Order: sequence, then structure tokens, then C-alpha cells
Amino acid sequence: MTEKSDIVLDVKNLKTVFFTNSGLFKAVDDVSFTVKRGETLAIVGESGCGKSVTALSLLRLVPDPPGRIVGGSVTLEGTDLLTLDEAAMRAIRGNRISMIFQEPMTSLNPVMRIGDQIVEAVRLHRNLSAKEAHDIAVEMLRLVRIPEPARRAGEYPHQLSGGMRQRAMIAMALACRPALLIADEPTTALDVTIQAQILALILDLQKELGTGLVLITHDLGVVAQTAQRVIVMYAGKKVEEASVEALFAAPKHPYTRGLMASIPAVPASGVPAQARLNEIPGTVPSLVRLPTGCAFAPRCKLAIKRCQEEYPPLADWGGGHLAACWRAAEVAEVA
Amino acid sequence: MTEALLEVTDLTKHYPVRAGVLRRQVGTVHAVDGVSFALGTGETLGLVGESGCGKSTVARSVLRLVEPTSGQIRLRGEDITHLSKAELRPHRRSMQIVFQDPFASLNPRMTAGDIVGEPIAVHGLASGKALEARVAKLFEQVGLRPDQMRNFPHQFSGGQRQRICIARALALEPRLIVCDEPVSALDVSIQAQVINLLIDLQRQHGFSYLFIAHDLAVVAHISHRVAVMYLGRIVEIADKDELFRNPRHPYTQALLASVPIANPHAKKIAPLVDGDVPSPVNPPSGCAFHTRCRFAMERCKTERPALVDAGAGHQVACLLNEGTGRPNAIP
Amino acid sequence: AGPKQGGILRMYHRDSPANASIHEGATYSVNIPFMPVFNNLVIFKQDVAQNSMDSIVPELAESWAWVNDNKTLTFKLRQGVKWHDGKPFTSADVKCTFDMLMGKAQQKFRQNPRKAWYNEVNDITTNGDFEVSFNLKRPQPSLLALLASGYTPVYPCHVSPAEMRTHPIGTGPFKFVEFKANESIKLTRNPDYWREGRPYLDGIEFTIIPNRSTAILAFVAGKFDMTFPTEVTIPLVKDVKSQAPNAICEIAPTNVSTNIIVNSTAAPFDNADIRRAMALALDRKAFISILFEGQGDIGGTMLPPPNGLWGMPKEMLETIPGYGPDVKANRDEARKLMQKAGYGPDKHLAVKVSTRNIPVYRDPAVILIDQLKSIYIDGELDVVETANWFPKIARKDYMIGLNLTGNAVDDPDQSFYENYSCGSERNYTNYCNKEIEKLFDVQSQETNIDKRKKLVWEIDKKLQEDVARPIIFHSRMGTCWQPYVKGVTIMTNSSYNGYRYEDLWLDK
Amino acid sequence: MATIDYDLELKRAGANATGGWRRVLFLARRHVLGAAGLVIMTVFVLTAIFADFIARYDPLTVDAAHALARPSAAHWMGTDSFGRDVFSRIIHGARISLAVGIGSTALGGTIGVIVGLTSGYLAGWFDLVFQRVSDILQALPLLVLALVMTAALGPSLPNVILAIAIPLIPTVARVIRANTLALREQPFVEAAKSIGMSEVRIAIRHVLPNTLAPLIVLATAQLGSTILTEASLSFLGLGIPEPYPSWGRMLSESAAEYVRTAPWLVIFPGIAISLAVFGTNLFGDALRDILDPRQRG
Amino acid sequence: MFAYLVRRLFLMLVTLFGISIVIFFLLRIVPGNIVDILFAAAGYVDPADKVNLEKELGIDQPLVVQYLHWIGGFLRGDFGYSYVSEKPALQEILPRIPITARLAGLALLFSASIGIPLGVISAVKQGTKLDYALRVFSLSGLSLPSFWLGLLILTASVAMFGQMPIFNPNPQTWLEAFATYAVPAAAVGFRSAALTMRITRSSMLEVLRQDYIRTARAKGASDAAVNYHHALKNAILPVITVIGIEAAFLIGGLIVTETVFNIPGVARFLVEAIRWRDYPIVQNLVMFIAIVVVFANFTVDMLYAVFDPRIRFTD
Ligand SMILES: Nc1ncnc2c1ncn2[C@@H]1O[C@H](COP(=O)(O)OP(=O)(O)OP(=O)(O)O)[C@@H](O)[C@H]1O
Ligand SMILES: Nc1ncnc2c1ncn2[C@@H]1O[C@H](COP(=O)(O)OP(=O)(O)OP(=O)(O)O)[C@@H](O)[C@H]1O
Ligand SMILES: [Mg+2]
Ligand SMILES: [Mg+2]
Repeated sequence: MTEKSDIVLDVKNLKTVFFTNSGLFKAVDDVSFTVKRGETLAIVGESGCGKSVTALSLLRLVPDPPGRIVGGSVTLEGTDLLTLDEAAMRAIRGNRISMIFQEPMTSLNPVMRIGDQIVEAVRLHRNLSAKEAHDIAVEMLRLVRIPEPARRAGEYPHQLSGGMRQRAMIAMALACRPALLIADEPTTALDVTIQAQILALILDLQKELGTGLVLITHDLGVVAQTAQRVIVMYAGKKVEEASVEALFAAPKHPYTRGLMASIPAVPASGVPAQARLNEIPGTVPSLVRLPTGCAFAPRCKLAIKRCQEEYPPLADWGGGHLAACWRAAEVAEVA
Repeated sequence: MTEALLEVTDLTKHYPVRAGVLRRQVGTVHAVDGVSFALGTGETLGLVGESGCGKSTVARSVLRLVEPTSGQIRLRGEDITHLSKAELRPHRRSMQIVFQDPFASLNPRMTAGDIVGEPIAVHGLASGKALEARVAKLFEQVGLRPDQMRNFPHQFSGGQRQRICIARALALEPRLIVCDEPVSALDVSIQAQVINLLIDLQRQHGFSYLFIAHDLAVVAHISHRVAVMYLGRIVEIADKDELFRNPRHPYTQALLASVPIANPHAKKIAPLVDGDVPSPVNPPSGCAFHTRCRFAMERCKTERPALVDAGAGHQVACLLNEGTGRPNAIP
Repeated sequence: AGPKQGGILRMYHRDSPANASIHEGATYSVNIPFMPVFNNLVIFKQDVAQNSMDSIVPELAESWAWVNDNKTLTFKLRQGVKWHDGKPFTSADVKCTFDMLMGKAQQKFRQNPRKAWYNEVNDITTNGDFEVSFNLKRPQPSLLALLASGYTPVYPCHVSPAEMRTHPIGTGPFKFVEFKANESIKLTRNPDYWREGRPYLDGIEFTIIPNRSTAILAFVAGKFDMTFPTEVTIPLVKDVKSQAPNAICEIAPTNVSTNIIVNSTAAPFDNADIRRAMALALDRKAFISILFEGQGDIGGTMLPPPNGLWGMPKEMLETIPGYGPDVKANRDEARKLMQKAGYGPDKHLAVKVSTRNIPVYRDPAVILIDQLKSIYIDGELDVVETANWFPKIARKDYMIGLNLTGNAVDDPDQSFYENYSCGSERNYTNYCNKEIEKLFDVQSQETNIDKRKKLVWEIDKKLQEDVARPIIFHSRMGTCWQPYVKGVTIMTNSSYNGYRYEDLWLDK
Repeated sequence: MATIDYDLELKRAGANATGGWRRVLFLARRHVLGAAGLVIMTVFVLTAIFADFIARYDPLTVDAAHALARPSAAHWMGTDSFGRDVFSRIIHGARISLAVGIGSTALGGTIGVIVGLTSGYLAGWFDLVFQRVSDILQALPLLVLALVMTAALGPSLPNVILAIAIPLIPTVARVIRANTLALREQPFVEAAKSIGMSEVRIAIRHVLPNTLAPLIVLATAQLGSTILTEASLSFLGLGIPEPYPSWGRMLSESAAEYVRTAPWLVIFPGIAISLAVFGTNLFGDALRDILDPRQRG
Repeated sequence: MFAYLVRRLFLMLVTLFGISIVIFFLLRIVPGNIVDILFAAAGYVDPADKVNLEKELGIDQPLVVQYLHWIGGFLRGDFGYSYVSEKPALQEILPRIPITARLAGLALLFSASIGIPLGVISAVKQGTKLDYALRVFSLSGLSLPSFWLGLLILTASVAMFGQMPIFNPNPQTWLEAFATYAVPAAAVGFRSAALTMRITRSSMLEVLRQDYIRTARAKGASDAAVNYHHALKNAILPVITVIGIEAAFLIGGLIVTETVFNIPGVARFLVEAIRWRDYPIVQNLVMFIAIVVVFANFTVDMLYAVFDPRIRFTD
């Protein structure tokens, strides 16, 4: 167990729901986790399982209506963000906690200069002159390795290439040296060479600033290469949490197991052409009409009667490896 | 190799950049610059490359959805490069495309059933009950429930939308399906479902695929041969095994090395190339990759390497080691 | 207290006149603002409400005399009168003016609507600078009345008609300053006016406000000293009185008749029965009660007494078909006539009622259509734009039309010749009855007023019985002014003659 | 953390109103103003259709004896200076005013859609010519155009409709063209091409339906404004001629003379016009919100 | 950029040329000419006089000749004489232009300065009572016939102050000048303020859902900064477009306002001139208006570039 002071973020029983016309939508259901200083926590899970909403909940940016955080606590460096008033929350956003959004391409204001957007973030939280803030902005751009940062600071987003825009986003997110950085699929839709550049950059900066990092991604390869700990979400719930080594070595939840199995083999290892991939049969249930028991049960090969009736508790299966499955112990053997 | 279904020779697509009173052309986007390849019946050719290197343009040119600037496209031996829209219409039955962005390529105001049934109706192949039955069968084929025919695109998940696109492409039972990044936005489990479906269909019907993707692992799974593009040109093309085992072009090597491996004990991420992709409006002189290449030599800045045979059906465009592209040592 | 000198009279104007030349116009939109610029040879006394031969007084003429068996009218002219540009006024100016009006001069008016007034004038002769004679073909006593109208100013010889349209020069009490189309007309006191001590006003300013509500509101708000004369409808007079109780409003006949022009050259109104039926169907009281809250006059061609000098007495009027008090009986008769002509409850006659697209024309037309319904006539309103109205009437491209006829002078010569004589340009219906025409001349030469009256009544009755141009009613309109405006006289049998404004003063 | 009333929130989101009437009712409750607009529009349309049954008097019959009667049991909205029943005239006026509103919007809209679609879809010389023509129409002031047209053709119902519809064409066409240009580049249009659909069919089946949302909003906004334009034309003496009772003319003519002495002549047509414009616009706003996919719960 | 300007200028000329043809022939389609109307005012028609007068004014010539004569003169700066007032057309037109220009400018200012902030508020508070209230307020602007609104203002001012703001050609004080123009401008501006507000609202609603707004919030920016600094700047383009179109249509709206408030501007003058078939006035005036409108459009396009750096005029 780590020292308490080491913990940057402590999320307890977070619950975010959407009130939609098709019903109550439990996008995040009772999710807890912690992030330590300098640590990278990865969140993986099926598309639509609530990863982005979890991230937005931390910043209290869930669109309301229809969304609402209905329970739990988000403690950042000792303060519960959910009880703060809006002004105090504003002082924390962008300052202690920053986010790189899922779609960096559309997340920059198209009619503001890159530099000004960073300057704005800086001046909102630090009492600096325009000149000083501008210097910091240029410095940040240099830090994310944008060539000719001074000139680029005066340009508009559309004048930058996609890769540069993402770096600008990162520069902006890190400008106030936040205690916590949330990166929501920062590299989807990029080819692997650029992806490698960007990830390396984030990790470097994280190391330098000691920032806690929450990394949301589909790419299990990226998870394996960057994270220390992983949580796996399914249908709004955390179904498994473990250190990255433990998870990849022996996943304890059948869904995680299925995910792992679906990963196409690394090209160099010489798979035969036309090899079928393993897939998880069935589809994700609608978050509105979740089954009473385990949400994954209808697709699970190991499902037993109990799975349909009772939701399994998140239990520790040794060494901080949490999993919510009645048959977690058997997962490794059966598959 | 089987008889060639599709032959693309020297395909070039330049988008003009216009300006001025008379909208004179002041520049050119060299989106595709002399691309040649062939695709046999029942074969899958993987096409990989950076974002913006011209993959989609190749795909759309093949179907004559964009008019190529020059070059030739032959379908089953017939030159379709210059056919008129009307003459082309019968050929549309034998080639179909699955677009890069599944959501955008579905008309938000049509039901899934209508979307899938439309090609059949347009070509007058069936109507009424017969049409409905055919669409229902297609839905089942791609793993959708026929009762979902009445739903609108926004009611489907990403993976399901992708399958609607595939069902639409299959509706005409084409010989050739161009798949433009059909899985890039999906998570691995859904991605696996789609890939498996494509493989199954190919086995059953002998379809040919031109398969475009970022993810090399996916390409490795589905393709027989793989072509690597960089800035409008094919820089390397080879049988899949050969390519992955023995990448010759420095860009291919960088790509392969950058793939994150889903194993926390494996080598950590370390970018092999730096810098941004150059603009296709002003492509660098000589070898377009020289601005980012670790092995760039003086020659590379002026001389443009041609795609040459490097043995074992392996073609590569690199000046390194007399055009074999093989570096002396991989660091 | 006596009249005070000074002050500018502020008045609004209902529309922008085509130009400033009184002789080329036929609307009091021109007379009202420009009459103060001019003088006539003779004029209807400006402070007598009813125009008559007796109220004619000299103006540029000092005196007049009928000589040569009443075939020559000689004027002695006033001396020392100056045009506004400083040139002296002489008999040559008078000759020039009337030669032009008769179309005999070198210079021509662009338009000359009252040429027919001088049909009986042979020529004009001068005798020295200050005597001028009108030589007539036959005696025409009422020529003097025509010369006394506001429509008959004397123009200077040395100014071209074109200039008179844009910058009129006169001898009158006020000098022209400027005329901005759609904006304003400004006149200023003529310090050299021949009449000692006149005018009282320093000037007159007309602001052109075509929108009646705005204009009335502005008057109520005290922006104007006076409304445009005879432009305030009866409901609006009430409105003004309710908002500005101090304002003085006078309602008077305008000598403008609302009538129906009938195209008797083509079916269906070539049928005299149908014309008569139409005349019988009219409920004149209803028109007056709706449009004037009862304050209008029923009469023939001539304005009825007491305000009119020549109108038929009531008893005589009621003998004319359609004028009888029993509307129901009239209409029963009308229906019989219609049935005779082949129409009935099952077979209605469809008729187009053409009129101009102006409320004073349109509103009576609406009532007319409604009344015609009672005799199996389905009227449809056909509103015609100003530009097309006269060409359309001239083409005889109408069945019946609703028309307004203004009479500048309350004199039979003016009304009869202008509107009913064969070949007159303003005889829109081309009504032509040689017998009646002879009677026109007889009454015109008659010097005995009583005899002439009898003749005129006979003619008028005939005209109405022929349904040539059935008169529906004679309208009345109001004029309002602020209490401090003194010396205003609203004439009761003409709305064209009372605007010299030299006696008007402001008690402020 | 404030307690949350789940049921209330869900009700607000319309959770139990998924289909049919319940959904309509829910939308009506959520878009109160829009529903009100729809009700107003419906009432007016029904009024126009059944005017003959609703009106209590013939709207054209003159009645000298009862001119300028105050509103009473006999004449609900009083009578005008001709003694015509104002209520009946307003009821029949709905026909005229809605004919102008709907007629000119439909005419201008239809031509605008065809031109805009063709122009956006065909591009090339047609587009170039269209753009110039619409520039020209736009630079000619709308009312001036209407003025000249009614002067040229004479003031009649069809002519007023035409005069108001013509300036509408470039506005609609521009919106549709801009949308079409954007839609033309949409992958689903390319998808339609790839299955061998003809251009015309693509334009009608794929492009047109996707321009419907802005079109409906534009059309409802225009519908109101054409009623006002007719009123302005009437004010300038160029609207629908007597004796047909258009609201615009009823208002513009009485406004001058009877504001004070017979205010009912001004108030009721004024209310009718305002309500109609109000209704169409409210409904248009709500439609915009409902059709906006991101606005859906 | 320069090439773009040249191209725009060329297209503007094409448009103006088109307008000159349209207005010229449109006027000739309208039945009746000045001569008919003069005779109508004189109450009779004399065919011989009519022919003379037509000849004098040159309207008996073939249309093409008349057109060339006019447009040739127009290009040389010779605008001919008004048929009605017989004064140089320019002398009639020129003094009225500043009046209408001031009125239109003030109206636009009014429209923008009321419409935009209210639109922003309404969008930000979407679905609240405030939003409803503002929308009802703005709709009332759209649903009042403008002549009616004008008359209401006049009547109310007479009833309450015993005064009315009627046009004063020579305002003595600055305040008087303002009153002369401000009230009528407000009457027109109210309507377009309502329109501006609705467009702003709808445009803001689009923008407020964009990712970069979320980014701004994530930075910790205040609501005001987010709404006005980030959102409005992105939402302003359609608003500018509408204000631009309004500017063109304003001439139409001003006809009624100038009539009600009796302002001697070009709009009412134009209507009168059409009524009189005073071709030299109508033709030249429409051309002047068209030039203004075409330049207004051009300005709007230029403003696009100011507000949106993505728009660069290289085409
Ligand atoms: N504004 C919203 N209104 C209604 N539902 C929403 C909204 N935003 C998200 N959701 C729902 O919440 C669920 C969780 O969404 P979220 O964006 O967190 O998914 P995710 O795990 O990030 O998926 P992906 O990998 O595709 O980004 C989804 O099912 C989504 O439909
Ligand atoms: N219609 C067009 N006009 C001008 N340039 C275009 C057009 N379409 C594509 N391009 C340019 O051509 C180049 C190749 O585009 P293409 O879409 O083929 O890339 P891609 O390889 O499919 O990229 P991605 O992986 O992002 O899909 C790009 O630089 C693009 O900007
Ligand atoms: Mg997400
Ligand atoms: Mg692509």
C-alpha cells in the first residue's frame, strides 16, 4: 500500500447517469479508483462502456441535461471536487486537473490563435502578465517539440497539421503543470509512427512533472507499453483492476480475457494469412435495460445461473487484482 | 497467383489548388502519384500508410468515384478508366466500397433496410417482398437481426454501422470490395467480429478485397499481400509474410517498430521517426521520405527512387543498398 | 384685437403635386400651395364662403365692364404691380396667359386641361399697357366666374411654362421659395405686394405628408397650424376634436361629386332599362350615412342648395327615378326592369365596377356593388392604377366606373360643357345629346339668373334621367386649424378657389 | 450532493413517452411554445377552411344601419364603417391571409428548392448564372420588386402571391444550395454514386431529405413574414384589393382613421396577424429544436 | 488576396450590369408612363399632347436605344433629369441618401446591439423561463407589421407627451438629430433585432455543443468568457450573414417607416418615383442602392475573414 500523500486522485463510488427519453442510462455505475503521483492508469473497455463519461465526470463537465453525477466522491489532492461550488471548480479545472479530449482535432477553438489558447489557460490560473504568459505558451510549444514555436503560437489551428494540433492540445493541457492529466484516446486515427511520437511525449512530460495520468484507449498495445495499472470497464461498471503485468499475465474477468484474445497478433510474428481472430460473441447490452445479474453474463462462456441473478462483487483475487466475477478463479483455466 | 481481377497502372490523382480571377491553378495536391498494383480473384491486398498519404484516393479512384488525372484501371481486363457514367453503371455491380467513415456514409434519414436494399432496387434486381427477403438475408449474413432493418443509422453502434455498410456493399454480390479503414474506430472485440466476417465471406464467395487500414496487425491478419504508401506513392509492396518478416523500406520498418505490443514486458515505446508528414502540395524533392528517414543520404534529396524488384516478389522504392532498401544494420 | 403681422403658417400637404404650374394641373394639390403666389384678374372674395357672381372682386384688374352687347369683357388693369422677379406687370402678360390657354400662343403648355373654358372667346386684345379685352363669339356672362377661379391666375409673359412648373413667378402675396418633391413647399412674404399691409404672414410652409394618420397626429401634436384644406374625413374630424378639443374644424361641401360613369356603347349598359334599373337601385342615403356619417348632399349635377347656387330643389329632385325616398319601391321597379331585360334571381348579371385604387373612389364602389346585389347584379371590383385609369376609360374598356368629378366653379357652364358636351375631353362617357347641347348654350347666354336657374334644373333633370353619369352624392370634408389661426374662410361651394391666404394671420 | 428525484428527471426527459401519442404529448409539454404555435396554426387553417360555416355574416355585406357598431352579442368584434361584421371578415380574412402566406411560401419555396438543389448539385454554369441572378434579386429591394410587380400586374390575390414569392426564391435557393454543396461531399452521397444511382435520383432521394430541416424552419419563418409583407403592401395600397378582407388591409386602412373612435377595427385584425406570425414562428423554433439531433434526449 | 479582390470586383460589375437591365426593363413592363400619369393628374388625355410629351422626354424611342442612352449617361456620370420635377436626377437623389443611410445604419446598430446579446443569453439559458421570455419578446418584434408599430409609437408619443418625433431636416442640437433618427430607426430595428436574436440563438446553440467549448470549460474559463469569447466568435458568421441580408432588405422596410414617420429619404422617394414612372429617378436610384447592397455583401464577406481565420480569399 502506498502512502496517502502519494495519491493524487481518489475516486469513490462514482455514479453518473443520463436521463434520456429511452430511460435511465447508467453510464458510470459505482466506479472507484485511485491515481498516484507520476502513475499512469489506463482505462479500457468496449466502445460506449462509459470511459469518456468517467473522465468528464472528474472534471464535472458531463453535459447537463441530460447527464448528472448522482453519487460518489472525486477527491483531488484532498478536496472533494463534487462538493465545490462552480467558481472553485473553475479554479481547479485546467490548473490541477487537465484533459486531452478524445477528438483533439475539433477540440481547439478554430478562431483563436494557438498561442492565445494556451495563454488563456495559463492566465486563468496564474497571475501573470500577457507577456509572461505568452513566453510560457511558447515554452510549452517548444516542450512538445513543435518547431519554430514562436511563429506557430501566432497561427490558427487550421494552419497546423493534425499531429501538431494534438501536440498543441497537450501543451495546453500541461501548461499549468496539473497534478492530474486525463488523456482520452489521444492517438486514435493516427498512424503508428505518429502515435509513438505523441505517446513518448506525454510520458516524458509526465515523468518530468510527476503528473498522475489517466489514459483511456482501445489499443491494448498502448496500454501494455505505457500504463502501470489498468482498469477494465464493461457496461458502466469497473469489472477488473490490476497492475498491467498482472492483467496481461492472467486476466481474471472473462470479458478482459475475451478482449485479450481478440487482439490481432503482432505482425512480425508471422501469422498465417486469413487467420480468424477470436471474438466475443454477442453484443453489448443496452445500458438502459441491463440484466439483473452480471451484464456480461449473456455473452460469457462461463456464465452460471448465479451470474444471471446476482451481480458479482468486486473482489480482491490477490495482490490488489480486483475482478467482479463469480468464477474469476476459474477464468484462467477454462479459456 | 490467380488471374488479375483489378489492374491499376500508373494511377495519378492531382487535386488542383486554384486561385485568382480566372481561378487559375496555382498549385497541385499530389494525392496519388503513379500507383500501380494488381489484385487477383479471391485475393486481399492490404494498403497501409500515414494519414493523408492517398489511400482513400486510390480506393475511390478504383471505383471511379474520383476521376483519376492519369493512369489506367482495368476491371477483369476491361479498361474502365474512360467509361461514361452510364457505361459504368453495369460495372458498379461488380465493385463496391466500404467507406472509411461508416456513420457519415449512411444517410441519416433512411432506415438500415432501405440503405441495404437500395442498390438492389437501383439495379432492378428485386422489389417488394423479394427485396425484403434479400435484405433480411444480408442482415443475417453480417450478423444483424432482420428486425433491425427498421432502425435508423443513429440507433446502431459503431460496429453495427460498419456491418450495415458491408451489407450494402455485399448486396450486389460484387467481385471486388474496397474496404477503406473499416475497423479503425472499433475496439478490439468488435474489430475482431468485422474481420472475421470479411474473411468468412471471402472464403465463401471468393471476393477480392482492397483492404486499407492503419493497424498493421489487422492488415497482417486479413491480407495476402501488403502495399505501403507514403505521400502518394507505393514505397513497398510484397507478400504479407515477406513484408513483415523482411521489411525493406525505412518507413515500413518504422511502422512495424512503432506498433505497440500488448505485452508489458516487451520493448517500451520509442519513436523511430520524428517530424511531421510533409505536405502533398509541395512534396519534398527526391525521395519523399528523406525528411524523416534515419538513413537519408545526400542522393535521397535529389533522386527519386523507383519501385524495383528486390527479389521474392518484393518490390521497394529506396536508394539504400542499390535499391534493395535493406539497411546495413537495423539499430 | 386687429390682425397681427408675422409668423409662418405651417400646414401639411396631402401629396406631392406633379409640378407647380396651376394651369397645367387639375387638382387642388396644386392650387392650394401655389395660389398664394399669383393673382387673377378677378377673384371670388376670399372671406365670403359662398362663391357667386356677386362675390367677385377685382384683383389685378381694377374694374371690368361688359360692352358690345355683352360680347366683350374689358378690364382696366392695376398699375405699378411687379412680378416677383421685379419685372412690371402689364396687359401683355394677360394676353400671353390667355392666348396660351387657348392654344394660340407660340409657347405651349405641356398640358392644358381647361382649354374648353375659353371656347367662346374669340381673341384677347390689349389697349395700352393697362387695358385688356376678351372678345367673345357670343355672350357668356359666366366667363367672369371662370376668371375668378383659383384655376385662373395670370402668368408672366417673360417666364417659360417649363420654368413655371419648377419655379413659379407671380404677382401674389407670397413668393415661391422652394419645392422639394415629396418633402416640402415653401413660400415667403412678398414685401412688394401691391395690396398695402398684406399679407400678414411672413411665409407659408407645406410639409408633404401623404400618410393621413401621421399628418393628423402631427396636427394634433401641434406641429401644424392647419390641416390640408378639405382633407379631413368626417370620422377624422371627430378624432381630431377628441384629441385636440381647442382645434377649430369646419365641414363643408367640396363641390366634388361622386358619380357612376356608364359605358353605354357596349353590353349590358347599352340597354336603357338596365341603366335605369341601376339608377333606381341606388340608396343614396346609405352612401352618405356610411361615408359621411350623414353629412353629405344628394343632388344632380349641380351642387344642391343651400350651399350650391344651381342645384334642383328637393321636390324636383325626388321626381327623378332613383331619387325617390322609398328605396324599396325603387328597387322593386328596378328588379322588374331587370327581369324585362332577362335577368332574375336565377340569372344574375355579372358586372365589373372599375375604379381607381384610392379610398375615396374605392369605398363608394364597395357600397355600390353591395347595393347592386339587390337587383340581380353581381358586381366585381376592378381597381385600376392611376396611370391606367384614363387610358382605360378612353378605350371604353369598362362597364361602369366609379368616378369623382370636381367642379372648380359653381357654375353650370363649367360643369355642363366640361362633362357633358359632345367632344369634351373630360366627357369620359362620350355622352352626346345634341338637344341638350343646344340647351347648354341657351342657359349660358341667359343673363337673368332666375330664368337661367330654371333652364339649368331642366337640363340637370334630363341628364339624370338619361343615366348618363348618375350622380350618387356630393361629398363634404373637414378642415381643421388651431384656434390662433385667424381669417380662415372655407368656401362652401368650391374647394379650388379660396387659398390666396393674404388675409390669414396668426394670433400668437 | 443534492438529492435527485429520478422519476422527475426521467419524466422530464420523456423516458416513458417513447411512441405514438405519449411521445407527441411529451414533445408538446417540452416545447410548450412550439405546441402553442402549432395549435394557433391549426386553428387558423381550420378557420380558413371552414370560414363559411364559422362566419356569422357575409363578410362583404354592407349595412349602413349598423356601421361602426361596438363589439356586442350580435357582432362579436363589432362592425366596420361599412357596417360589415368584423368577426366574419377576420374569419374570411384567414383564407386570404393564409392563402398569401402559404401560397407565396409554397411557391417561392418550391422554386427555390428546385433551383437551389439544381444549382448546388450541378454546379458549373447553371450555378454561376443562378448566383448572379440571385445577387441581382437580392440587390433589388424586396418591397420595390413587389411594388413594381403589383403595379405591373394589378393588385389581385395571385399577383400579390407571385410578387411576394419571387424575392423568396433566392433566399430559399441560397440556403438549399449551401446545404446541397455540403451534402454533395458527404460520404453517403458518394455511397449512392458507388451503387450506380443516377444523379437526379441521388439529388431527390439523398440530398433533398437532408435539407428538409433548415427548409422547414425557413419556411415557417417566411410564412409569417409574408403575411406581414402583404400587410405592408396593403398599407402602401398595393395589397389584395377590396372587397376581399385581408387582415393586412383591414388593419392598414382602419389604422388611419379609426384607432381612437373604433379601436376594435384595429385591434382584432392586429391580433390576428400577430397571432398567425407568432404561431408559425414558435412552431418553426420548436421544429428546429426537435429536428436537431443533438437536442434529442 | 489582390486577385480575389479583382475577381470580386468583376463579379460585382456583372451583377450591377444585370440589375441595370432588370430594373430598366421591369419598369417598362409596368403599364403606363409618366405622360399617362401627368394626364391623370390633369384629369384628361389629349392624344396629340401625349405624343408631343413622349417625344420631348424621349420615351418614344426603341427600348434598346433608351437603355444605351441611360447606361451610357450613367457611366459618364450624367444621370439625366427627373421627369416630374424636371431637375437633375442627381440633385434629387443625392440629398436624400444620407438620411436613409443614417436611418439604416442606426437600425442595424440597434438590431445588432440588442439582438446579439439577447440571442446569446437566450441560447445559454436555453429552456429556462428567461429563454422563453426573450423569445416571446423577439417574436413580438417579428409579428408586428412595421407600419403598425410606427403608428403605435407616434400615437403613444402624442398621447403621452403631446409631441411627436416628426422629421426635422435641420436639427439644431445633437440630441434633436438623434431623436429625429433614433425613434424610426428603433421601429425598423426592432424587427431585425428580433431576427438577429433568433439567428444568434440558433447559431450559439450549435456552437455551444462543440468540443472546443468543452475545452474552454476544461481550462477553467468563466461562463462569460466561454459564452462571449469562445462561443460567440464562432457563432457570429451566420449572424453577420443575416445582418448583411437584412441590410439589403432594409430598404424595403424603410419604405414603410419613412412613410409613417414622414422622413424624406430615398426609400419613400423611390416608391413615389415608381408611382410616377419617373424612370431617371428610379433607374439611377436603384443602381445606387444596388451598389450599396453589393458593397455591403462584399463587406460581409470581408468580415467573414476577420471573424474566421480559416477563410482566406485565395479561393
Ligand atoms: N450527451 C449524452 N447523452 C446521452 N447519452 C450519452 C451522452 N454522452 C454519452 N452518452 C452515453 O453514455 C455511454 C458512455 O459513453 P462514453 O462516451 O463514456 O463511451 P466510451 O467508453 O468513451 O466509448 P468510446 O470508446 O466509443 O469513446 C454511451 O453509451 C453513450 O451513448
Ligand atoms: N477533394 C479533394 N480536394 C483536394 N485535396 C484532396 C481532396 N481529397 C483528398 N485530398 C488530399 O489528398 C491527399 C490524400 O487524401 P486521402 O483521403 O486519399 O488520404 P488517406 O490516405 O485516405 O488518409 P486517411 O488515413 O486520413 O484517411 C490528402 O492530402 C488530402 O488532403
Ligand atoms: Mg470515449
Ligand atoms: Mg482515408
